[in-house]
Amino acid sequence: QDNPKLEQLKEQGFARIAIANEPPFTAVAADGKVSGAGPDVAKAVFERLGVPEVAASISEYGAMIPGLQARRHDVVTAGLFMKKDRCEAVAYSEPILCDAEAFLVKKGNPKGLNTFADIAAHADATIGAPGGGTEERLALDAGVPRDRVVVVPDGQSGLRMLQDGRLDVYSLPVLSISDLMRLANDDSLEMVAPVSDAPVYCDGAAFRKGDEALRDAFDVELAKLKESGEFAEIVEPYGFSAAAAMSTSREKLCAAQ
Amino acid sequence: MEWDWEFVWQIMPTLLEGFKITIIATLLGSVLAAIVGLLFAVLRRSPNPYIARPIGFMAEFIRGTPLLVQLYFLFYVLPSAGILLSPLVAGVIGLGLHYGTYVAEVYRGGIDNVPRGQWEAAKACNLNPLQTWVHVILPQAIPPMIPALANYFIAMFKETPLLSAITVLELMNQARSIANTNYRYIEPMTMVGVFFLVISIISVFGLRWLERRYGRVER
Amino acid sequence: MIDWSGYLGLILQGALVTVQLTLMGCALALVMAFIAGFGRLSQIAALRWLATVYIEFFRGTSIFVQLFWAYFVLPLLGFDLTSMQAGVLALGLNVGAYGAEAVRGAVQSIGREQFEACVAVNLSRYQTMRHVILPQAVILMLPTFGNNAIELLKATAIVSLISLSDMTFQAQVVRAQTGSTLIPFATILILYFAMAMAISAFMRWLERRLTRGLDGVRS
Amino acid sequence: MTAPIINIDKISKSFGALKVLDNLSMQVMPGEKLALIGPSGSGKTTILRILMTLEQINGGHIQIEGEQLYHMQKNGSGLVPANERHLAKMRQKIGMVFQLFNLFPHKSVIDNVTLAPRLTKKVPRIDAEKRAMELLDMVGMADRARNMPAQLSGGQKQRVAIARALALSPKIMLFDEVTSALDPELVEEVLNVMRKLAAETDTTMLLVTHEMGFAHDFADRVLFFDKGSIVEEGTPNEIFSNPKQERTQAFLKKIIAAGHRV
Amino acid sequence: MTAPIINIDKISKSFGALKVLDNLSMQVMPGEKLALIGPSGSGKTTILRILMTLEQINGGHIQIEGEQLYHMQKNGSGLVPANERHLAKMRQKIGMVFQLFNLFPHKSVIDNVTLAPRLTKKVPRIDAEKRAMELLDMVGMADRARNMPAQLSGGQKQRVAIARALALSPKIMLFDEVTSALDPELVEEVLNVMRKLAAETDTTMLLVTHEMGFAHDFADRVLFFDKGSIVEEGTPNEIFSNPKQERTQAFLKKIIAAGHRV
Ligand SMILES: Nc1ncnc2c1ncn2[C@@H]1O[C@H](COP(=O)(O)OP(=O)(O)OP(=O)(O)O)[C@@H](O)[C@H]1O
Ligand SMILES: Nc1ncnc2c1ncn2[C@@H]1O[C@H](COP(=O)(O)OP(=O)(O)OP(=O)(O)O)[C@@H](O)[C@H]1O
Ligand SMILES: [Mg+2]
Ligand SMILES: [Mg+2]
Repeated sequence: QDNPKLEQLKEQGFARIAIANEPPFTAVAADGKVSGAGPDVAKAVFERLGVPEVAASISEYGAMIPGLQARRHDVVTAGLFMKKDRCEAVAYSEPILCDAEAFLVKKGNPKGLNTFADIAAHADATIGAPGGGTEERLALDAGVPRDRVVVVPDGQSGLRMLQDGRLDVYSLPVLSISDLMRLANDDSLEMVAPVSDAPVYCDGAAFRKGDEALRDAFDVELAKLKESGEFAEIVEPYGFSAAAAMSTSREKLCAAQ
Repeated sequence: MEWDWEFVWQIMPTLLEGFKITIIATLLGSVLAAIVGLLFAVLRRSPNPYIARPIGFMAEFIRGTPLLVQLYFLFYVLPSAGILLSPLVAGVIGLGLHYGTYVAEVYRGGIDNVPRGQWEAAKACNLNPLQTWVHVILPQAIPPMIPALANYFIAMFKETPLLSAITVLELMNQARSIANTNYRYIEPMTMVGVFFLVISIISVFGLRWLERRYGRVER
Repeated sequence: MIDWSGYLGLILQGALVTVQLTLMGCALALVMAFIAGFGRLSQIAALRWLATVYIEFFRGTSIFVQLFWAYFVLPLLGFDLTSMQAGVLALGLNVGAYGAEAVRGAVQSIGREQFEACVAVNLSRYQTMRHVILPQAVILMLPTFGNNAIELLKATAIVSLISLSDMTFQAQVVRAQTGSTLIPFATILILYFAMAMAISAFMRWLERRLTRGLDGVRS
Repeated sequence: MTAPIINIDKISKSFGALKVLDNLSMQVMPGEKLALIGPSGSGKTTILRILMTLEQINGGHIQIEGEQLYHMQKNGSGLVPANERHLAKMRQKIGMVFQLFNLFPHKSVIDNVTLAPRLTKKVPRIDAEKRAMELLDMVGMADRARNMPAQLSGGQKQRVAIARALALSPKIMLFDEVTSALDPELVEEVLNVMRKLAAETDTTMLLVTHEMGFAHDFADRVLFFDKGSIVEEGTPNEIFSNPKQERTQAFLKKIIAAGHRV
Repeated sequence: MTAPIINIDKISKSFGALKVLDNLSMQVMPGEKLALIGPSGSGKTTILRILMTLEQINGGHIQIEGEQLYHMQKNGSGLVPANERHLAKMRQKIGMVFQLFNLFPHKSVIDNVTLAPRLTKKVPRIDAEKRAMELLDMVGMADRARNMPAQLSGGQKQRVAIARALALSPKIMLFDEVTSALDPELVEEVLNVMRKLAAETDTTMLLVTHEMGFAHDFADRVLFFDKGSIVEEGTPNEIFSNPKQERTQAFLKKIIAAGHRV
């Protein structure tokens, strides 16, 4: 068939995927093995496409799309949520992992911050979010000034900064926040979830514009995976809802602002 | 991907905003390094080995390990010891400590270059140690060190992008943030390079002037 | 229960990458240092100019910016580099520019009389360099090269920011997976320091070897 | 009979394994002008440096005006090594002029002279400068008071150095080969200053020199050193015209052969 | 009559605004031993350095064995400045010994001597070393062949430097004050080597020296320089015993007053 990119991946025997350093979307075991919901799904689909291996490299959120454009990865499976402008920058597959947004705050939410709008309205509340991530955009769009949106490199840093009082809110998807709280085991923290002025987002595997043929082939196998129930077996142990991903579509998600 | 001048102009104010922080961090870092360096230099000369040795080891250790990791340490580990630093303060301390160890070497060289006869003349004039340092040794030792010191401060300026790793919104971090939101790396990254190059070229001339002005001592 | 020994293994894997980067970066830096250093000493104006541009450019723009440029911008211009290649390229070219000045300085500090003695025994320019000037100049370069190598080692930490899984990067991964900050960062600080010590020990050994039998020649 | 102003009592001094002074004793009377001569390496400089507390001694005692220099009384129970404070007090009595001048290059001539009085004795600037101008006038350098040392010739530098040492009005002045770093034509101007000084003040002076003629005119008493001990001493006439010891004779013969005037 | 081996034809040389040689001409015959004397700064060193191609000339011509030194024929159409290749060829005829020896400090004595023959003439190491040992033997340094220069005294270094210059068998040897950096007691050993050299070989030699006595014994002809031109020339007897020019007389008088033997 007419899919040179896929042929090339088959030839070399592996696909290069970009992942984030953020459980449970991705996880790195002590032996260095990469797992997590995103990579596991990608692995299953690529196997079905005849590409036996994936080579994962961890990347910052901000660096993923430029990295894709710079041909550093073949696909991003990192919880990079679909949004209109992202859909213009990359070619998404059908939805894979869905999650609502959450806030990590100090116990009792002392500043009463439950939405992005609350933060914008508050005089000096600071929010931490991954650089180039969805939450940074949401905060800026809600009108939080740049100097109160702190770009935090990774989850542990965000957690730390919140514990140390450098941040009032640390925002990530619900499952990521839960995982952070599990690791931290710190009862001076609590989670606000879901954040009401943020939609439920879903990510998809993000391909380079121009690799649509590969994306389409990926979609076909992904659909089969969802059909067979294997998909749910992969994502649900990590806490994700398979039903959420199956009840929506790329078309819908990309249309939303 | 094509170079887009319009985009460059659009991001310029943001970059300048970051540049301001870069300059502030460099200036504060330089002042701190100058002070820390003096402490290191003087303490390393201490006749008491229980002071000189650990200080010496500490300076070696700081000089032998990456500034980036030291910044992580200052920013993420110290709070568990109850020391909470704002990003900029942590960054300035990191720069100051790291470069202080280099600056200490410059001081040491400068001090060693003051002839022994000056120490002896000070003693023959019955000056006490503090007077000797303040009125005789340092005024002679410092001017020849100025070019070397300036050199390290310029080097420090070029390492300020590391502060972006601890969330300081300096030039590099602003550029990355622009790149992240616009999915364009070429213009912000190149412009950051241009900023650094321009300052560096200016500072090369500044250094030449300093060398002419202070490099030589007449005895 | 956290599998610390496993995560330590992860950090050691990163240490291997750091060592690789350092070795390859040093190799490239050494080559560039000699090319550019001799370029600046060349009688051909164009070569001198080219070498000066290279040196001032790479010393003038931050290593950090160069790395991001090599990683994100070069591919857009059609150069496909792995992150390892981008890292080695940026580190090697940057440190090479500093090394070039050491090469030039060392050659120039060999007295004019050595060049004249070579003319008097009718050696060609190449023979003069190869047999008389370089053997003496290399010894003078070694201390600076040692410092440059340590600077390069420290700069490798920056590659963690372009997702190359070096030691610092692995420490970040371990931190994210285990929630502990102190242990991974303290571990890598010690490892970096050990590597820096190894470099200076090696350079001292090399210097002793090369100066053997040359006692009292130059100080 | 008056008491000696300097009493050196069986001191010894080694650098590492090298014994430079061995059980040396000597006395100097107030106002006496003493010349120390002898071959190179015989320990002349070392004695001056010890008196100026620039070197430590390894054994023995030194008294200046009856007071211990390197030791001090500890509440009646005995002598202990002097602390810095005691040394600073004792140093007030002593000034020194060095072979290489050791002027402070970053200070003008007058500031070189006024620095020590102003800092150590808290003399107001105006008084210190008045006194400095008198001293500079005496050494013939008053018109150069605002110059920097780098603008002076060696002889001029040395004259300023003499004025600087005098500014603290020490009771004892030490001169270590103050002309041997000078070009021959500049030597005389410094020696003239010192002749004047010797004639006009009753400061005790110890002079190390290789200028035998000058030592002859200047000194009340000459000590001949060799290998860290005093081989012979006497008036200039005794030592230069009629040396008793063989080593003194040999030394003077060599000096004369080298063309120096005695 | 044979042709001169060196023909210097109206050369001039300036350093910036300073004219050091002015329209100077001179000839040297094969095998001649020439001494160049004259006050400091008169341009003696400059002439030797020009012959060794260490300085450029600003005008005039030089021929060595009838061949242009700084110029070369360009396909019949005239003279053009020489390129490096031509210079290298001409340099084969000339060797030079420097005031400060300029030995290669990182090479042993024998390697200093063999380096040039091995590199420039591709002499096999074994032959080069054999010849080097003969030369070192001649200068009395054979037993130090394996030493490094740092282990030698100044006189020994200079003798090695002479052997090094001889190793290329030049037709012309240039000596620039080869003893003036040596301690007095080491001068004679170097002069002895040069006397032997002068007697045993028919190499043309140009010697710049302030040792008038040696110049007298060594030279066939003496040139007296002042301010960049030749003021007087003649046999050693003519110049030293009976100088005609006032400037020569004044110079020799001053030298004698300074205690040098003529
Ligand atoms: N700081 C030092 N360390 C080691 N040895 C020293 C030191 N200062 C002096 N000496 C040695 O002590 C000996 C006496 O030195 P001193 O300078 O007193 O001699 P001197 O009589 O002044 O000689 P000169 O006429 O050459 O000045 C010499 O052998 C000298 O080498
Ligand atoms: N490289 C140079 N640049 C500028 N001036 C120079 C240079 N070399 C020599 N001169 C000047 O040229 C003049 C002649 O110098 P030269 O060395 O030939 O004199 P000389 O006769 O060898 O004197 P001396 O007996 O002191 O060695 C001097 O005035 C000297 O200062
Ligand atoms: Mg002495
Ligand atoms: Mg000369």
